Amino acid sequence: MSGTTLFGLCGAALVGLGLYGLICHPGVLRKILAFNLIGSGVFLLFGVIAKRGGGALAAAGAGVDGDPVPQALVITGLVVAFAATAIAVALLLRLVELGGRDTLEDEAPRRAPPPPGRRS
Amino acid sequence: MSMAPAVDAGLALLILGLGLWIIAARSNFAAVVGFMTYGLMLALVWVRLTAVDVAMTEAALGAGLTGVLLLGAAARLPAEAPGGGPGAGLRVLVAVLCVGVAAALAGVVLSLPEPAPSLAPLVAENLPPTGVKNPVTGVLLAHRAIDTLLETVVLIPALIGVWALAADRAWGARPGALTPRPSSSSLTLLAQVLPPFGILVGVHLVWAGADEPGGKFQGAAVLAAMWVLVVMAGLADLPKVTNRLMRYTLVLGPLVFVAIGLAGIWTAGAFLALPAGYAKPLIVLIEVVLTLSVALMLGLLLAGPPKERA
Amino acid sequence: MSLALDLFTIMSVALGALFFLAGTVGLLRFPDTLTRLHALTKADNLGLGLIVLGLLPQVGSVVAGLGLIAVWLLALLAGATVGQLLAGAVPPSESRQSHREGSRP
Amino acid sequence: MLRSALGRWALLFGFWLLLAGPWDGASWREALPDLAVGLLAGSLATWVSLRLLPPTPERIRYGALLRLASQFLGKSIVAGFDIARRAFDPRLPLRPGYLDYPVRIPPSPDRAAFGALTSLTPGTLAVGSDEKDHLVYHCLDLDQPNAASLASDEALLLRIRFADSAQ
Repeated sequence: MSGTTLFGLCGAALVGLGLYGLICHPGVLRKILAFNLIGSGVFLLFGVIAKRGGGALAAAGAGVDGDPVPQALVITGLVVAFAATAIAVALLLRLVELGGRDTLEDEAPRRAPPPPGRRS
Repeated sequence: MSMAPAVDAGLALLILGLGLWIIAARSNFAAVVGFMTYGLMLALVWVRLTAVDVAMTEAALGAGLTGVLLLGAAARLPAEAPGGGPGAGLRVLVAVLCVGVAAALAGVVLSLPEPAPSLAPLVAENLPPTGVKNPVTGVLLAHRAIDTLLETVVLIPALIGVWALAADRAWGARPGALTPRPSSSSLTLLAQVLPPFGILVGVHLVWAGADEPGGKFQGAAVLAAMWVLVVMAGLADLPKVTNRLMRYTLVLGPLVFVAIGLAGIWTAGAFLALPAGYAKPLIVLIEVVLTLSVALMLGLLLAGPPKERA
Repeated sequence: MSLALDLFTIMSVALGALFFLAGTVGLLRFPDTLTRLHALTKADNLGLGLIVLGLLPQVGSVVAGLGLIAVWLLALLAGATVGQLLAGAVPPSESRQSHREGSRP
Repeated sequence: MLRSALGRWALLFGFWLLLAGPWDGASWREALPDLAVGLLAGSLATWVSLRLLPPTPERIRYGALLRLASQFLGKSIVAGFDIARRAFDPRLPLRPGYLDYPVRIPPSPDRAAFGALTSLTPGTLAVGSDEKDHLVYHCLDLDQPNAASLASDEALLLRIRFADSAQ
């Protein structure tokens, strides 16, 4: 198996892993992290497609490393992912500031007032 | 090159291990540190996929700035991840679902068409008229300019969204998430010595980005990082969110981009088209003003909503 | 001549890698955060220096060589300052307590 | 002031040349835009550098600077070997502990540089400063002459700057 395919499978696994974390983790910060994991898995799939496109060309002697269109899309995606993460973090910190909670569980305010370190 | 498959396999294992760590780690802090390491390793994967532009963006934005953002958040939250969440049965169900999604994607990866479809020959054919030698920059600014315009514009609503979360009485104050650390001489030294070199690296990334790997996003991320370093060392203050000069700089890049794009309707026959012969200088102009605006936006996104200082 | 230079490169890079290994072994074996920071800052600094030294004869131009040295100097600056920052972030009460016991003969 | 501004500008422009060059086979006409951008970026970086780290009126003894650099190079090599010896030794010979060092350099970038340099010399790592304005060091082995080593580095660093009597 070529390294490119390997990284493609890796990206697929990361999407699954991130999806699990996004659904199962009660903590919002961890959900944000898991969401970023899904994003990077998808970007990796784009990267694999870009590399394959370049490989076919290199065989034809075009002298291009990779397909620049998916690569440019990934750069765009990374910037947007950063912006989305910044908003999510700001929302989370505001949520904690107002309610003392850092989960999206039911309304029952389990952690307010938050006894530090104790888990419910 | 006989080492390459082993390196690839090692990298893939490392990435998956770190991904597991990010999901499974007990404390928020450990998960965030894992995420930063993961970003750096991912940058190496991008190098292996011959996408050096993406590798730089991943290292600077994905690992660096996102890491700082999340570390700051982790420091303001309780150390332990909160308990709760779905019960064991539901977790198994979710796990099965996620394995299914991953397996479907893996199936797609394994059954990608041969030979691979590619837009690269089209780009290579149409690159010379732009005068740019880096195909990724060419795509970003000439062929898919509308994407690039929208993505720089999308940073502005993101910033407005972050600012909108300020408490009412804090409006008009300075952003509050990057509180200067209690004076530490080593941080001060780093913030005094490093930024001049960082500025040169950032300018070089933007300038060389037309012909070599690099570009405005990578350069802007480096410049933003230097700014954040200086602010965290307490050597400079962030501008108030009502500062006019800062606001003009924020919109300068997108405005110039739109203006040149509109001018393209008359000079080149289409919105965002660049007139023949002037493509390269116009691309450089757009890159320079966008770098300024994007660096400012990235830094302000890190700095968070305005907050009253005690 | 070129054989001697190649040998020098191999020796120097291998030695540098050995120091990275030493730093990693120290990271794993040393008892607490502060001693581990010692291992990382000092061993990695020398390891990177040796690798740069070994690569110098292999680069074609003076500019590229100076570039390698600049990389080493920047890594040195980062290592020295970030090491101190991390050390300063270790809660003093906790670490000092454990050390006061350890430091008595 | 002008002297250090020019010196820094030369250093930063040199760094730009490292980043942008070498222009193998390119005519000077092709390299010219690169150089022009470099001049501008170098000036901007110099301005930032002067803002962040204002130059001091003292002059510099280059001999002392060179001696400090060579001593530091030697010591950092010893530091690496020292770590390797301790890490690979099965008995793990460590005797860690804290050391309060009554530093003579006043709080300044020089003192920060002293902290950074001594963090790379064998067995010492600057941790912070205490109430009495002593530097607190963490030492890997309290049996080593840590304080003496610090004092010798400090003496060399203090010799580098001297007030210019002509001014």
